[in-house]
Amino acid sequence: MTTVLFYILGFIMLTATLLCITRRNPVHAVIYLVAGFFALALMFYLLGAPLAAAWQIIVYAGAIMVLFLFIIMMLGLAPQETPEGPGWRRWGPLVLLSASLMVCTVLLIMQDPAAGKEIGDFYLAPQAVGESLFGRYVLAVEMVSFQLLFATIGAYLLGRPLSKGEGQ
Amino acid sequence: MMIPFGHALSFAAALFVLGLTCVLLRRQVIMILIGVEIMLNAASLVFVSASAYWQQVDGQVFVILLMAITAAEVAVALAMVVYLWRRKRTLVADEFNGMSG
Amino acid sequence: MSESLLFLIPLLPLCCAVINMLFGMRLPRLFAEIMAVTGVAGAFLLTILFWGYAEGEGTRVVIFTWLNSGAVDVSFAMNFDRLAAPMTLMVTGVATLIHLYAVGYMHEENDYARFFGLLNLFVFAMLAIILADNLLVLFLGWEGVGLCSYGLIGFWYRKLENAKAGTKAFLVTRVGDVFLAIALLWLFAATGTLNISEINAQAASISPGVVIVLSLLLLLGACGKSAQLPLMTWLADAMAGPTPVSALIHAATMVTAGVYLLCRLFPLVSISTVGMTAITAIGALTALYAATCAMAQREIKRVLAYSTMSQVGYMFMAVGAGTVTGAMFHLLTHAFFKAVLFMAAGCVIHLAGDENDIYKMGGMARRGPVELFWVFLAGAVCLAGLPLTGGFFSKDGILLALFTHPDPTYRVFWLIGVLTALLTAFYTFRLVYLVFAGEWRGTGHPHAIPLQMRWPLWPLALLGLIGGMLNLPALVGGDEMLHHWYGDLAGRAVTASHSTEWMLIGFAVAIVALGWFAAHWRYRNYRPPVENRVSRFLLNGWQSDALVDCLLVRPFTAMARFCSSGCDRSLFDGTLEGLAKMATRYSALLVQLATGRATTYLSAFAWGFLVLLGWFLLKLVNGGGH
Amino acid sequence: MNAFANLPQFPWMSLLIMIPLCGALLCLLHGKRTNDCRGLALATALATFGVALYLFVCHGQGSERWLLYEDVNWIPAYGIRYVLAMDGIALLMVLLTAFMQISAVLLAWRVERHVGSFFALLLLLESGLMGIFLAYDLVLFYLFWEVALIPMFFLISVWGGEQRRRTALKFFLYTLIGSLCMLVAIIALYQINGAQTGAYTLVIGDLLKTQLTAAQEGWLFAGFLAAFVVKSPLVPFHTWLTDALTEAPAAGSLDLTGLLLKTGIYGLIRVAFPLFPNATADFLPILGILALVGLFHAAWSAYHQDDIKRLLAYSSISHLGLVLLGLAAWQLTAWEGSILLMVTHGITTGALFVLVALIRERTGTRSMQELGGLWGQAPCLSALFLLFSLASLGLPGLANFAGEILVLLGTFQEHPVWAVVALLGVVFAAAYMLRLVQGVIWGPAKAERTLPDLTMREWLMLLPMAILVVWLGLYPAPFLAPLHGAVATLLAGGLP
Repeated sequence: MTTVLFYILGFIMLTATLLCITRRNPVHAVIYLVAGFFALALMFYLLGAPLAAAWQIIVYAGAIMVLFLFIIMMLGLAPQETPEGPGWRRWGPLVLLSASLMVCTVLLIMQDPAAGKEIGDFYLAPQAVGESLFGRYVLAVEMVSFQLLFATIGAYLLGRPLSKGEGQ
Repeated sequence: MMIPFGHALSFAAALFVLGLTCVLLRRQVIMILIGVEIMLNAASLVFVSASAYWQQVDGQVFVILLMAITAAEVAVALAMVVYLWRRKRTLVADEFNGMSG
Repeated sequence: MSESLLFLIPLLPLCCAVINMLFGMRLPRLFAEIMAVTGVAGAFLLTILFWGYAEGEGTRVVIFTWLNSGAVDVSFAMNFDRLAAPMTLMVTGVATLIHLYAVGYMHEENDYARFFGLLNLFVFAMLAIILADNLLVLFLGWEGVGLCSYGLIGFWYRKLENAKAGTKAFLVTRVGDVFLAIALLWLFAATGTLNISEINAQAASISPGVVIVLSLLLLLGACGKSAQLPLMTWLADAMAGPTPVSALIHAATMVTAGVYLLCRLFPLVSISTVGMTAITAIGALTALYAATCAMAQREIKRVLAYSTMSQVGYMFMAVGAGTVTGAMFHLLTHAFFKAVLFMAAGCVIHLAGDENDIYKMGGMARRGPVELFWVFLAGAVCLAGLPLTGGFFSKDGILLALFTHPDPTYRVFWLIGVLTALLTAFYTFRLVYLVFAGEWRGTGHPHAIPLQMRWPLWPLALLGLIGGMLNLPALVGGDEMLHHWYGDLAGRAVTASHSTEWMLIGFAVAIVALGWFAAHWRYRNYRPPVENRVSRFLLNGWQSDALVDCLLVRPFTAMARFCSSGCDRSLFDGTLEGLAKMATRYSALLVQLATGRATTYLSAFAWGFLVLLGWFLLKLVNGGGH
Repeated sequence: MNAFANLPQFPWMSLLIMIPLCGALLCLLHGKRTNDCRGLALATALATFGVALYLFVCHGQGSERWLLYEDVNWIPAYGIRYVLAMDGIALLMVLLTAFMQISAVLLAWRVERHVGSFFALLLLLESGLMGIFLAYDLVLFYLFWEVALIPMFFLISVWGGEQRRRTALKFFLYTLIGSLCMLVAIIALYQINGAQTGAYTLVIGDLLKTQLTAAQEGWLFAGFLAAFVVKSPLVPFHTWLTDALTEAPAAGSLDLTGLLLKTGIYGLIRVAFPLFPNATADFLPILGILALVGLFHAAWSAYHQDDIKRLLAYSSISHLGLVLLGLAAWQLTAWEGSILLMVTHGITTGALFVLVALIRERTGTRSMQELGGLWGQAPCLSALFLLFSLASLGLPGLANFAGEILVLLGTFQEHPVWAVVALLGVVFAAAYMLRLVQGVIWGPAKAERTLPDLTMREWLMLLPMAILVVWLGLYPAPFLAPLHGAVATLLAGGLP
């Protein structure tokens, strides 16, 4: 049952992402992406990572994507349909490239002996993750927290009004 | 759960390639950023499946860290988007070619 | 006086030169002048004092080591011997008188320190040539006189022509110096020493082929300094210098250095008959060439310059004929009468208001002090070879040596010598007539002639006239003093029957008379000069300057242009810059890839990623999985 | 030679390297105070000269063995040692360097931009030059080689003339490519020798025993040659020099022509020839012919120049052609002449560059078209100009002649044709030098200028040089004395 569910969720995720990347309207794209992320979160859960699943929904779908939406709307990009260049000549090779990349990757993955082995049942309680985070990986956590701080400062500096002469 | 590890990885690969395609194909800075997010999520998926496959906690820890870092990255990136928009009134990536030789 | 004090002879002029050059302008003018004259006069007196040391084998004094390295061991050493002593006496004596004359001649010139410094330095360098014990010291003097000549020809440097004449003199003589230097190197390689007497002693052991080449090299070296045929173009232009300089350097002393060199190395040179014939031939050709040129010159000093060249040609002929005595005899008498001619010419130019052209003179005999005419005439009759003058005896000795030479080809040279004597008499009296006879044709205002310019002329004129006493032939009751003084250095003894000698003397008298009459007939009454192709050809010295310009100077400058612009700019720099440009062009192609757009870079990255993956895949397939 | 190594000695040679280095640092620190810097630099130069002079007085008689030897283990892991050694040749070069540096510092007195840095670079250059002349370990040698390169690059590119950037780059590329080839050869030699003996070392004296195949020897020799020949400079690798000398600031030109060029020839003598005797023997005829080509090519080119500084640059190349010719003759007298000629050329051409700088300072031009008649305006300056020009064209009794005639006498013993051809070059030297003199000091004054004659400081620079030029011309024996033993040793295989 869970196996089937996993595959279904996987396809939902891929479909949603595909739709996302082909939308012209950024708002639509973000909406589709949020849908994909929901599916991904559920896959995390199926793989025994409830905490990651929760964070995926809360942080990604909830915070980050909303941030994207804010920016898109703030800048008023939504109604503007930006034309996508010379069409096939441009994206034909790229699609081909992507397809071949995908084929190559999948082939390479499948070649590996570990690829055939199945993933066993696994469940990791959030508590265990927390202990590991603030035990063994506390240094990484500190570093990431600093990074967040720097990002905040950077975002603040970038977000200041332009001084004279800095504009066009 | 009776999924081969390879299948989980293949899903992640597909997701990654989709993200890459988005980055390559789209010209708007916002959409490029979205492509990056997609690729990061593919990486998360790999971490989580690997964590389950080897029955280890570390993969999940890294996913958490990854999310935090992504948050930071997005904060700066979006601030830059705003900045660029203010400077040039456009978000088409090809307009920003200051590094041209 | 101790023999170790011999070095004072060259040192005195050197010290005065250095003091004059360094501090001359700060010293009172009179002091500088007195020092310059006493320096040379002191050397003259010392030479007389030391005369005894020259007798026998001479005296050798080593002062200090100059260069020592490996087999080379060269000292500053001097050799005061029978050949050097008369020459030293003549140089210092004539130089003293000319220095005195120069004090008067240059009394309006402000830059006196440079003038007297260079003049003293010249005397030093000349003494270094004469007294050198080894070839390197001789070479030092050789180049030193060249330098002083350069500096003094271009003394009035504000006129660029003068500076150019100096440069030309230096360069042309340097070409000769190179041949001398080659000979020097070769002699060192062949004999292992640079000492002149040792070289002369070993001369017989050098292989005959080498000796021929060596004597030809020495001849070319001598030609440069003595203005002989291939390297003669500089002397006429050198007259741009002040007249005392012309008298001292370009008449009495430096131009005869080549003759002295050949006499010094006579034991070596005389071995090869080819070399001797070449020396005679060069001398003969130069004598004739210069005499023809002198006939057409318009400037008084250029006439004298060409006559110098011609007379030095006689000296070369004498060396070639094997008589050192003859060469040195003519060298000494020539020094006296040519110096007096130049100095008198200087007075004439002064009187004519700095006018050089003899066609714009005339009537000088009445215009200036009367003694000027007489001293000039004294010099002129010596030059023309009027019987019983010094010039007559010395020239006659040379012609006799040529005539009596065992090799019959020397008769041809004798004939040339006689022909030259005819021309000499003609152009000398032409000069006298044009300058002193007739009416004043010039425009300039005469300058006063100071006393210092007058009385040094007398002793020299007298010496020129009685110079024959130095080596009076036995035929007229002389004792051949010079010949006996030189002893074994004198070269071939010229012996001839009395009838031959009388015949030759008679012939010479006839020749001089003929020349005089021709000049008398043509120039007694002034007629304006004829301008035709021949006279222009002779005036320009047979177009030798144009020839040299065409053959040497232009190819040289063209090569210079080629090396500088063609090679360095175009070839080397051009090639390198071409490479650089090519690199820039190809980099421009690469630059096009750097669009500055993030998408370009990203897709390149993706393609690279694909290649990487494909390569992994290929490796897996080839490895047949695991 | 190691008999010397264990004796406790005062490190005189290190002192020679360290004094300028410390002076350079102090100048850099006091960069703001211009006058302090000048005094400091002058004091440093004088102190170095004092040490060099002391060494010359102590060891002036020369020896076939090392006069001084210092050996300290530096980087034991790679067998790199800090070895300094001095024989008669090095002694002479060190003395020349210290002497010229005083003039260079005095010449740089008028520099106005970044005074501290200028003097610091000048002193650093001196330190590097001292190191090149004294180092006896290849890594140390290479290090100093580069140390001498960098200050010159900055001197040209910051204080140079209008084309300074381009010229500095050209200078840098040329010399750097050469020295990189040398570095490769050093490493290869190190490996080959280490593999053979098991003891990895870079001391030249120990490397002399390396067994090399003909091909190895040829390639390694070529590597060293690339560095030395470019620096020397042998035609056709000389075009950097004319540009660099023309564009460099006055003090830089002085050091470049007087000292830096000599490092190439010194490298040949000290490093390349002894290390690769067989390859050297094959190369000597080529060297001789290239030297002759260079001599004539440069002389001709010099004749065509209008810029007097460029003319002097070409004359330098021409003279160094004669130096190289002497080396190619491989004969005691010729070698001693070559080394003496290096010293005398350094002084005469250096002095001429000083004078050109002074003329430029006064008239604002270096073009012969615009100069002329200087004698009437500045007689002392002109007289010195004439003196050094005459010395440069090889007038006997002045410095260059002593070296030239020894080179020619020696060369004639081995290769008469070379010597004869080289002698013809002497006429060429006269031709371009006299053209220079004629263009600068004779002739009518081109413009109504009132030119000040030499000042006290300028006399201080030029008078010692003038005295030395006459002294070396008339009595070079004290300077030849230290050479006899050293040159004999080098010709016999290079192992004292």
